[in-house]
Amino acid sequence: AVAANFAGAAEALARDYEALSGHDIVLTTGATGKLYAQVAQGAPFAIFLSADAKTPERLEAEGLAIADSRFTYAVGRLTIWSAAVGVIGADAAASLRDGGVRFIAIANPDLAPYGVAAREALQALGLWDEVQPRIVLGQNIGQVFSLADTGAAQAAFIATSALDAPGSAPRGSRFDVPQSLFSPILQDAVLLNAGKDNEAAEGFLDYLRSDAAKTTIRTFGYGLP
Amino acid sequence: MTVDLGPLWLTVKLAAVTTVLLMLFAMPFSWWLAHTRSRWKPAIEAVTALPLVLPPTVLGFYLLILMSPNSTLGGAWVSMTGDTLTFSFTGLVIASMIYSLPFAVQPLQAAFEQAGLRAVEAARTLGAGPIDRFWSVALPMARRGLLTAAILTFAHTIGEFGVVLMVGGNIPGETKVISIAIYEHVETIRYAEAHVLSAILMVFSFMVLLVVYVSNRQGQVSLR
Amino acid sequence: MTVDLGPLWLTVKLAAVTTVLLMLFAMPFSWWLAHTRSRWKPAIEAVTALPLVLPPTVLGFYLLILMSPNSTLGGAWVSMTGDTLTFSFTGLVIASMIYSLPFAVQPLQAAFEQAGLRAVEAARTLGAGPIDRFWSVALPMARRGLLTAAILTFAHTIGEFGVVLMVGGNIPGETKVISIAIYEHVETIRYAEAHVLSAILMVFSFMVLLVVYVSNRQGQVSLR
Amino acid sequence: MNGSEGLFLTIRLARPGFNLSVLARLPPLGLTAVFGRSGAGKSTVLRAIAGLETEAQGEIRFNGTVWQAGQGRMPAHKRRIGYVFQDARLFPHMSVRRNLEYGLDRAPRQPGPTVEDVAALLGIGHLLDRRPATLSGGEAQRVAMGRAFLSRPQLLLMDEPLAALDQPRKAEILPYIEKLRDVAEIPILYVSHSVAEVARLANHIVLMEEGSVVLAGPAHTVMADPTAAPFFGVREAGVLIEATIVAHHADGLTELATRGGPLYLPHAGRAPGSVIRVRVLAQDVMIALRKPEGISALNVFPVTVTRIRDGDGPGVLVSLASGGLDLMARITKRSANALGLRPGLSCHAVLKTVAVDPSDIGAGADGPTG
Amino acid sequence: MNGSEGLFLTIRLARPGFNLSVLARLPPLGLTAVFGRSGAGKSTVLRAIAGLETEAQGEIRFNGTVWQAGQGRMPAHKRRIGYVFQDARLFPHMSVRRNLEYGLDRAPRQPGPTVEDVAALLGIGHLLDRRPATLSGGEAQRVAMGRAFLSRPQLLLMDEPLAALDQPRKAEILPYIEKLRDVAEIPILYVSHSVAEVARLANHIVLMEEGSVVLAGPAHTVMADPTAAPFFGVREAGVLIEATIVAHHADGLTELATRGGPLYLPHAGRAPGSVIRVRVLAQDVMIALRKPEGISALNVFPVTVTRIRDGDGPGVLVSLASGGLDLMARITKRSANALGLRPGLSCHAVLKTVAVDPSDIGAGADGPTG
Ligand SMILES: Nc1ncnc2c1ncn2[C@@H]1O[C@H](COP(=O)(O)OP(=O)(O)OP(=O)(O)O)[C@@H](O)[C@H]1O
Ligand SMILES: Nc1ncnc2c1ncn2[C@@H]1O[C@H](COP(=O)(O)OP(=O)(O)OP(=O)(O)O)[C@@H](O)[C@H]1O
Ligand SMILES: [Mg+2]
Ligand SMILES: [Mg+2]
Repeated sequence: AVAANFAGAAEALARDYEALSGHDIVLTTGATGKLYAQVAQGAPFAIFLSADAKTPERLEAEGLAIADSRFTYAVGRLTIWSAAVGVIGADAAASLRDGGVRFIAIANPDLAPYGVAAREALQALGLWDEVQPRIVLGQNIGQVFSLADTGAAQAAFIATSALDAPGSAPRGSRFDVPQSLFSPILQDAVLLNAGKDNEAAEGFLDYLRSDAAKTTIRTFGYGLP
Repeated sequence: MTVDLGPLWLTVKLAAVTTVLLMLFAMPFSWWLAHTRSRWKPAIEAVTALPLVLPPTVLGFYLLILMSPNSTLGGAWVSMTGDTLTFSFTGLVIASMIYSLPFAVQPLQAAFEQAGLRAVEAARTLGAGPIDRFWSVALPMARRGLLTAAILTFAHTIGEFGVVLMVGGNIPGETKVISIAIYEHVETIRYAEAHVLSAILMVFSFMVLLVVYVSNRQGQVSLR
Repeated sequence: MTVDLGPLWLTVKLAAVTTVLLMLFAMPFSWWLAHTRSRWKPAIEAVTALPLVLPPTVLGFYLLILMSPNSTLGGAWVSMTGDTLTFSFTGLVIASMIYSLPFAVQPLQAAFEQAGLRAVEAARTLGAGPIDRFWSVALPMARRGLLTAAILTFAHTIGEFGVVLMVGGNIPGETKVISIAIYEHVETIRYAEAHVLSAILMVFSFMVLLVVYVSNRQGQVSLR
Repeated sequence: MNGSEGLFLTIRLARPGFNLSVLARLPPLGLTAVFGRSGAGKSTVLRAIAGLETEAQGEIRFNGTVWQAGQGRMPAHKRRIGYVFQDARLFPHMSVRRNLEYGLDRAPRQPGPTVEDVAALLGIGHLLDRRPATLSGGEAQRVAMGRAFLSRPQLLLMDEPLAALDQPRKAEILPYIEKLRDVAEIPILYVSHSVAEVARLANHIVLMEEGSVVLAGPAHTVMADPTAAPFFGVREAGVLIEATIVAHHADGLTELATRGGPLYLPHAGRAPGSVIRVRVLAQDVMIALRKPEGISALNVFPVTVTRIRDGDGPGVLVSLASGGLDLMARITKRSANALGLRPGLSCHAVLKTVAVDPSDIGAGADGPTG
Repeated sequence: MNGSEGLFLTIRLARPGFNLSVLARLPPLGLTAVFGRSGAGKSTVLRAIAGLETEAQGEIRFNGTVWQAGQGRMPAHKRRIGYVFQDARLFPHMSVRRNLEYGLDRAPRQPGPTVEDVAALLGIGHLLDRRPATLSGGEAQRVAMGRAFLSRPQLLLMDEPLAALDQPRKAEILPYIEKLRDVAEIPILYVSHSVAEVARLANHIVLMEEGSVVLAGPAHTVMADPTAAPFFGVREAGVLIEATIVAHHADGLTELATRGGPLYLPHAGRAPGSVIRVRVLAQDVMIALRKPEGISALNVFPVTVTRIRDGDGPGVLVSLASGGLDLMARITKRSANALGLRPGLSCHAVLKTVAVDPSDIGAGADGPTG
């Protein structure tokens, strides 16, 4: 079970791991909250690659996951992006204040860690109260990207990974938000009860921590712990 | 635990406006579909059902493209009204209407086809023009189909949020409907709030539907 | 870019099975609703429309709880069949049937109510028992409503994924239907794949609906 | 008549502004005409007998089988009835042929008319592949009749079956109904507003008014009852007489023997020796003091005046007896005075031969009724 | 008659197995009866005139207004017609009152009968708050008639309006139709299978067979035409004669003057001086060589035999002339031989007074037609 934002990277990782080990990995993607509900209702998932740190912690606390199997496999990075060229400049705050930016899309802070990060970044830039009426929310980072990509929102706080996946051509204008402006977006992995004593599952978790995997994760636009 | 009822009223407003406007469009359109002899009829009927087959968020995605200020339609709207179609209540209504179109057209068309034209012919001989006899005879006789269309549209607009989420941008007070609020609670594992909001929504909807069905029963007429 | 068509066939299978099973249930149930004089009728009618007002994912959430092996129902199923109801095709079918219930019942009930009982009475005097006259007279006369019900159910099962995603768990080959695949592509920003799959889905659905409507036209009978 | 044979009814049904309360015992054979004004409750009675009026209270028995008693009801589809509704009620989604076959397919296999027989009789053979929506009013009604005939019924309920048909078509169908009544021995309940039809077909008549039966009995009794006159209209008063066919003459006339003497009629179409029923309208009978000579009327009976009844208007109804034969004559008061008519007077009844309409000649006596 | 007045039709309509081709010119006033067998195309013609048959080709003009020509059509709702359909077609979702008001509300404000007038006439006053589904067959048909009457029509199209009604009810409604025809001067096209109705009401008759008009003309001409006999049936052959009311006598008889001499009838209900129309059936006329004495028939005319026609069967039809009055007698061949009838022979026609049914007395002559 993989959080949607990590789906692309997870596929690449799974492919590599399969080649390496001969095990078959079946990926299921979805929103973190939905996956949690399914796990809680007995879904046959072995591993959970969450988009946050909170949910794996909770799974562990509720005895749905193997104790102490939790670790951070990736750290999310944040980018302010516009589908149009020249909208976002080096002075991100000024760009966002510009009248041409009618709507700013961020992920819903209640739902997505990227939303919390976007809010923190805006607060750090001293813009939060000012841009409040122009904010529109996406349920997850994929939707936020859609809102900006279609031009409905002229700027968006998206995951850097959405732009930097291998094969995607650079478009529009962007500003990568410095890590200092928001608390780190830790994405944790955990071994679920269904994956207990599952060789392939444990092997995959080990692989995630390998250097080869770390390189792949980085190429998809994520940071590392 | 705080339960914000704002989204409920927004939802009801959206559902009501969508239902009324969609019915106004669907009534003449379904009538035409029911009685046209055009060779294009089956194709038009098939197209009418299509909004259903795309997943709501995906349909929302395409509607977003269609209505964004960069598009012809969205751009024209901005230059006409000064406001964008996306992220506005108007945009939500349009998107909901498109998505609910099959629910309105299908039952109405079926009712018009089934009612036949005998009584409408009688109305013609009694001096009723096309619009007159549509309102005074055809529509009341297709009343049960109208009710079905309205209920499906209303209930569906209350419950569906994929399209709304995409086109509306989930702005509190403006485009954040109750279904999104419940969804958020489920996603963030705040099940208690989700249960309460769901219960409120269910009870409210049940009451509305019950009133509709009870009054329908009273006004019911055997059409035999 | 690889386009996996597996989800399409799974979707068609799910939609077909759901439609057939739901129709089999909805036909007698709608007939009963259309002609019962029970005082509970309006309440039952309102309940029947309720699956629509909950957001699909939320409804899916409750169905998930209901069908999970920890629940009475889900547990019983496991001990009976050895398999879980959740995350299985069977579970999907049940969930889709519940969600699409209003689309099947509402138009059918409307058609039965509108058709009246005159011809059915004639069938009674000609020696046709209740089941016989239902199949030979009532149902064919409500044909247009049956068609509407089937089309709405079919199209809606193709397009909806909220419930399916929740209950089915998006397992390739088992519960990963095309709407989820498209949704995933959009969510994971692989728009090209999404466009292709959407186009395939639309064209396929259009063809199916066109065939249905054309053949409906040929078999059409004036009921006047 | 066996006590349990025939149709026994006690039905009560209350509707706002209308109360049905019918108690009747109908003979197990023959045709019973239900006659009454629009809204009298005729269709409702037929519906109750068929088991279609779920709110009807009371008891219904047919040939010893209980169809309804207390809360118990035999379902309509088990009653083996053929119902011709006032509106045709064809199945719109089936061809005419499938409509005709509908009841046949569901009836016990037993000999009886085929679809082709009935289609030919009713003149709907060319319509078999058509849909009901394309039929004319009379065509639809004929198909509905055929559908009921074909369902091998044990009781026929016919609600104004011939109202939408032209005279020639009626003349074709009436003998078939008579055949069902007499040969197939299917009892028939027949609602009609046409006195001519009733007079020709009915063995038994039930008169209804405002939900109740006001008069019921054998046809000849009811038709001769003055209470019934307003139902039938002045012009239709008359008597039904029984006669035996003696011979068919070469000039097309049939000679009949009646209890009052020989009677000449247009060709009656039955074998000599058969007993037939002839309706003689009061208005077709003239009275002459002396036996008239040199006139075109062939039937002249010596009679005695038995009774003179004043009607409304300028007419009087004179009852005449000739041996065992009763006749009625409707003449003007002026004539009655001029002729000095009084009970006991001997005179002659003059009956124009052709005044007896062939369609007023029914087969057989109302035997099963009596 | 002005060239552009009246209803002018040339309609063609092809259906599988049925071809309608009607060319007719109907008078601007009076009632035209459309008569023909079931399936002859009567309803189709009415529907075409009303503008309901979109596939009908040809031309329709009414009182100088073009209703249809080439591709041009005046919409049905602008034609100001009142249509009584063969099936009632009431609006099921409206009360009887709202049904009645429907056409009235949409008609130009002009004087005419009110809902109450029409409800009283048709005996539906107690049904005003009911829904059509609860009406009996005849009640529904009466409401449909009322609805058409109230729509202030300029042309009435009536498709078997009285078929579902009992005799007394018919007798109440017929005079009203006559009033519409004569007083309100609304032309009426009237489909009926009842010869009695047609004979009473029609100024003009159109006979249809298999989609075509086989005979059309003034009522007296058509009714006396032998071609028409099979349509009407043997019993209905007769003549229509015009007579002027001379006096109403105390004994209830009305004395009429005809071109052949005085005629006595039951009370005819019109003022002395009025011209009325009387139908005398051939079968109600007897022939006597000498003037008969001491018989109950009051009307005896000296006549001359003008023609003797053989019919099928045992009867002959004898045409008789008395001054300007034509009569027909239907007698047996045997009698004709016994009396030695031949053209030119002088004899007496005996007509039983009451053989003339009050319902055969129509008001007015077929003046507008002639
Ligand atoms: N639901 C109802 N409420 C009130 N009155 C009703 C209802 N249904 C029928 N009636 C009345 O019952 C009476 C009898 O109806 P029924 O159909 O038996 O008459 P009918 O004798 O067949 O008349 P017709 O010759 O006109 O067909 C009518 O006066 C009708 O108005
Ligand atoms: N769609 C159709 N296809 C073929 N024939 C048709 C169609 N519609 C009507 N007809 C035929 O047209 C003929 C005329 O019908 P119409 O209703 O005018 O008859 P009608 O003279 O009014 O008869 P009735 O006295 O039985 O009412 C009928 O024989 C009918 O079967
Ligand atoms: Mg009736
Ligand atoms: Mg007709």
